[in-house]
Amino acid sequence: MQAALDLADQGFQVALVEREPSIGGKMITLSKVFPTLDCCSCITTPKMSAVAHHPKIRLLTYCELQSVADEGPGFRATVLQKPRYVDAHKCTGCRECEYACPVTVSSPFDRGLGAYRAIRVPFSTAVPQIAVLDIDNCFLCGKCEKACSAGAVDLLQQPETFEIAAATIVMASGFDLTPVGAKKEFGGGVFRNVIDPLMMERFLAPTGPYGRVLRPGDGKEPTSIAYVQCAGSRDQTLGVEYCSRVCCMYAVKQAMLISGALPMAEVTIYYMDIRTFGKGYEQFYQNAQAMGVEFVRGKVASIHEDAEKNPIVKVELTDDGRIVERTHDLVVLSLGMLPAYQSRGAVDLPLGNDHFVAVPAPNASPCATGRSGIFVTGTAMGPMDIVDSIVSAGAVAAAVSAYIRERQDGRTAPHDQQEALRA
Amino acid sequence: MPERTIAGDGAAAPEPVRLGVYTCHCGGNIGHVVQCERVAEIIGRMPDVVVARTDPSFCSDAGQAIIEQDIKELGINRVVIGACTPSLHEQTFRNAVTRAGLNPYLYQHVGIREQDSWVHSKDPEGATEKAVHLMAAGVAKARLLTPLEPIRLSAEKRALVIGAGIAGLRCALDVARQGIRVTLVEKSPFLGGRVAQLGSVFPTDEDPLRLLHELIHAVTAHPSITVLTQSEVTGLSGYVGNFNVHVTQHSRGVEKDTAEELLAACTQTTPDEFDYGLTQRKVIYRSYPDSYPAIPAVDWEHHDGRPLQVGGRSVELRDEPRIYELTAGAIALATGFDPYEPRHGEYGYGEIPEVVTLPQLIRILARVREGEPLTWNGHPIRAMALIHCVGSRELDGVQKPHADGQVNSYCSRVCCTASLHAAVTLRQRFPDLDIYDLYQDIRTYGRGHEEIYRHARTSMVRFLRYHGDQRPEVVAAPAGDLHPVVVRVKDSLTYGEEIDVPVDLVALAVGMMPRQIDDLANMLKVSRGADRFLLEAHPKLRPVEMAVRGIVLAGTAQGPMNIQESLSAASAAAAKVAVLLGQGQVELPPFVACVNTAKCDGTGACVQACREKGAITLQTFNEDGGELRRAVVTPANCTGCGACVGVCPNRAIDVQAWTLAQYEAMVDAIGADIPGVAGADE
Amino acid sequence: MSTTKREGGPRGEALRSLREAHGATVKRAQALFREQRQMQQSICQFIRDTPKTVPQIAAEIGKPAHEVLWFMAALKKYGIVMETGMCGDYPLYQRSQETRE
Amino acid sequence: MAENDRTKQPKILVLATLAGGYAGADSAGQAHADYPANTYVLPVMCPVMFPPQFFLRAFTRGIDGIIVMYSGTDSPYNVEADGTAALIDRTYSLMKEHRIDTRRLRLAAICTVCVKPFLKEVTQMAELLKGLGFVKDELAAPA
Repeated sequence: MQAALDLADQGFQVALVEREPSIGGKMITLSKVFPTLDCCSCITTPKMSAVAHHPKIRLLTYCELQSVADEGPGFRATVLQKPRYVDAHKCTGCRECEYACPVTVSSPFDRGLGAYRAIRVPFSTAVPQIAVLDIDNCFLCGKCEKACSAGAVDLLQQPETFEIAAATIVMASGFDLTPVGAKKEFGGGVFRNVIDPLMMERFLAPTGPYGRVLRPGDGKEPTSIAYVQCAGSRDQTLGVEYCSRVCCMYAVKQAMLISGALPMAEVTIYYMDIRTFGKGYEQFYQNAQAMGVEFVRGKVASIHEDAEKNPIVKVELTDDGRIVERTHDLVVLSLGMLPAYQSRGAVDLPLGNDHFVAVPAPNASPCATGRSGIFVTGTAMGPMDIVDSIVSAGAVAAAVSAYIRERQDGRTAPHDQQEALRA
Repeated sequence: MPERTIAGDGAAAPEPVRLGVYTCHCGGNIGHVVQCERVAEIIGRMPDVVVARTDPSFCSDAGQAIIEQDIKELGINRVVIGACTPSLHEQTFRNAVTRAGLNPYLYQHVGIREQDSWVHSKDPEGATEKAVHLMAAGVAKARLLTPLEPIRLSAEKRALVIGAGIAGLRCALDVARQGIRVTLVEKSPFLGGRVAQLGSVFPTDEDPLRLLHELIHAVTAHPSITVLTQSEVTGLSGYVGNFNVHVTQHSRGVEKDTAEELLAACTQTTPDEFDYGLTQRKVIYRSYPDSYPAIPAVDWEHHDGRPLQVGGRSVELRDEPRIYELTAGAIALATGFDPYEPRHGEYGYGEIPEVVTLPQLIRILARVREGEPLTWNGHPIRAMALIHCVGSRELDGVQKPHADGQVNSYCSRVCCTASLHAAVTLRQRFPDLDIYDLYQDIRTYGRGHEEIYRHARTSMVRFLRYHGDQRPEVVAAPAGDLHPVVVRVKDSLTYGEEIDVPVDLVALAVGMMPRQIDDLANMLKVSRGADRFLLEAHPKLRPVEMAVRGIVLAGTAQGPMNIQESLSAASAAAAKVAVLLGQGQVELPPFVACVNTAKCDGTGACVQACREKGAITLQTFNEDGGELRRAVVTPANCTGCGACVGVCPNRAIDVQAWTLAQYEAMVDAIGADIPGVAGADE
Repeated sequence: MSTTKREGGPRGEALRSLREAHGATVKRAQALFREQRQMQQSICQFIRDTPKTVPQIAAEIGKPAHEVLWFMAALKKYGIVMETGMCGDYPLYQRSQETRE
Repeated sequence: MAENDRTKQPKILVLATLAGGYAGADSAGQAHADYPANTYVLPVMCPVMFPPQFFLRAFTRGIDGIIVMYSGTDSPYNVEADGTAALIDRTYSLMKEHRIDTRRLRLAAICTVCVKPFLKEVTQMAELLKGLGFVKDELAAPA
């Protein structure tokens, strides 16, 4: 979004292609953000609104990039508009259809721990505020159609493909979390009370599924919570050698927020190295220590469950070599970042050993990919936090606009549609 | 009792107010709860209201067309719309009234969906009553609206970039590539900054000089960039779009054709900062053999002023500073960092000659030729230790505070990878060298950095781990020992064993410190954080901008960063400059303070209340032979917070479009009993 | 209110073919709906008058606690149940008095 | 509060920062939450702009309770958090002088997604006003 804004503010036409029905990415699901502990929504929603209202930005939500072909000096992108089964022009976002819909389904916005209806506005601050029908969980009862006073529900909508001529393409395809079950010995995905960090974000967010911190196994308010660091990074058995950069900080941040939400709860962080390297981060870590968050240097070998479904962490304490077992109410696996961008199909781009988009000359052109005219920003090129992603977005905007201008000045007829396409 | 409670001191409109009031059903979202027709009927009876309508959806094209038609045909000159929240459609309707020829700020949006029908569905009567009052408040405010224009400041399409290290160079180039002229000011006589002092660059193992020279070439070849070396900003005034800058440039001191001759003749030397004081250089010098510009320069700070003896004649070197005056629309600060200088005695630094800093070690390595053994202080280096976090991650109460009373509690981010990269390089070049690495946490966070850590482990770098409150000690070995230095550490990797490591050299991985730029910072009125680095306006919303409009941050002036991160920050800063100056003018929303000079008597209360630097000043005017002091707002510096409004004893200052009188009128409308509404005293 | 005609004509035809095309998912969604309706009814029945915790509800209706909790999140979101306090470490839930249809 | 006999209710005025409390009220709307209808939210850039007399004036013009919702100190848009707090303090003194119950004015930090705190503030004030009644009665009461 930031790259799109920076480019559009310079007068370029930008087409913003988003796979999900709303923009906002992972950030909008977060609670508060480090190191300032700003409310995340307060930072993201104005950006989302700015994108939606920008006269130079064409917002294409619920769209899948199909293919990208070289054309003339630029590219021709084929984009699939997935059917919302709701007329985007008529829908007012009133959610009457959602209240009328009889089918409840798990909401990925709440990491499956909360629910919404088969037809819904994806979340309260979604942009655009337009309903979308999940046809796979719909039995076509027609209640939504009746409830909609705008006549916006359109069950006959079909997928449509269209093309965009673009001078350059910016990949801002983001990251996925390591699957919670990646390390069998930790029991993620099997034990209900071993969760991923984005779930904890949702518990801590005021808009979260329970409106408070409860463990998902049985709704108990946890009094002892543990974090297992590097549960998806720096681990060659997972093929993820790299450090995911953000896990130390989010664990420290969540620990602090938990201390605020549940003053009686004890929080333990099992770690190998604490990597609070960013501006203001080390002080943040020191504050957490002062608040009583327990930092334990140790290697977690495995997690199992007792009869009450309490997770038990088996850990080797590196400070004295002992192997101990400690029982907690809830364990958060500090999972890492995997590239969300799928190399199959859409954009043919060289990838690095870590499977993120390759950047051949990081110390000269930090945003240029191995394919001329295609740029990359944010977590599409490797793990990074929000601050670094936003700086990276600014950098890609500079690289893209210089690229377009210089090619125009250079020679050839100016391209009639200078669209920077973000996938 | 009819509505007649308008505050008398609102700005009078030049033409009679003709209001059009529109209550939207929002396809039933509002209409199913609020009786919109009744709202329209009641509001329609109010003075100045020419037309009051309802529609299923005013935001639709058809709905907007109705409003546009009313403006054109009924001469409506103030529009009030009650609909969804302003964040959704305020802009939509502003655009609609603009299309019909009305000033967009003569439009008032009233939220009666999110803040009425959706929250009072169980109380439709109350919701209707509330809608009437909210709409009446909208009408009351609309009467007092005045046409406004965005504040347009002409902006000089030139940027000033301060500092020509890698970030400044990158930023200058990226700004110039957007068609904006750049003046790049560098304090030293040569370009390139700290990167030139490195040995090789991780994670690509590149030659830093090659990287630098490519960039310097692009910068110096660019027609829109003017480079001023040996220059400093010595004066500054103005604001975004129009900063007036004085740059003082010192003479180079030598001419191209006589430079070599003079260089050869120069005998006075001074410690070479390029080698971090390990060596001496002449006071006429090049920072390094391929430095740019290639012409040597005189180090005026250290030159003793004595004439040089060249071929029997005496040549006097003279600094004749020149002052340039220029106007810049924006300023990028790329003033960089200094490596932390350990205190005398800290880990033996300054006392034991075998204790050096990591940057010094890199310079030592740069001077060891291929195939030669590594020696220092006259003896061969067979074992050495690297100590992390020197001058970083310091703890209050554990480490001694620095001269300013602070400890460096921050992490310097680059030293872990830099140390391990140095260790790996050393093991490759000197396979028999034993390396001990003493750390508290290894922070190889970046892309390709963890591989360097793995490489260090597999190439037998030996790791020892200390706790932050139990840092290692460095002491001189007893005379006669094989190695001159002993590093003593309580190692948690061996469960807290006290270990003495005898070594020939200790390298301290020193952190980054902000450059001393007090004069500049004061001139620019920019803020610094607790870590003394320059402070961004907001780490996420505006990470490369400073709170002062038009000043951006590039690279390590803001905090520790590696090369790649500095480049990204520099480019991002360039993008901000391009957005700001690309159009040749800066457009700001009109919601800024405005002084009614007829009422102002120059008390200055507003100036004291104002938190923005330079937003309000008291200026003296000559009128009718007497001198008058009046508050003057510089719109470019005003954020429209209104802190000045409440303190003015004469109500002479207001934020445009959010005036105190407007609020009073709205409050009166809300507090009033309105005829026709249930519960009103009839 | 929707003003479109629901049956007959090309639209009816198209809806029929939509139903056919999504036969399997329609059937599955229908089964899901029935199951959910049943679960919702038994939960709401149980907590109509006295508030209960998730483990109590789970034991009563014979479903796993995590499923019950998920349902609670959904029912709470749409205003069908509400939180009324704590019982030890567990929040109590009760059927809302006024419920949106 | 769906009583059929609609008697006149005390009025609550909420002065909410556009970036904070006003957005929070919008969020409450998006959640279809429910709160008393005698609550009127006006957006402000920053409440620091109001002189204490403004509040006093509002109390004499039919407003019975005022909640100032600013963005607090942890908001990125924190313009004048300290100034606002000081202003409220000054206003309290003025209210005391005019013998207006100071509980009628409250300062709260509300951000964009603070639905619950928003509702809590509004409901508490509504409850309080049920007990306190109208300002005009308080002003008319003998000393």
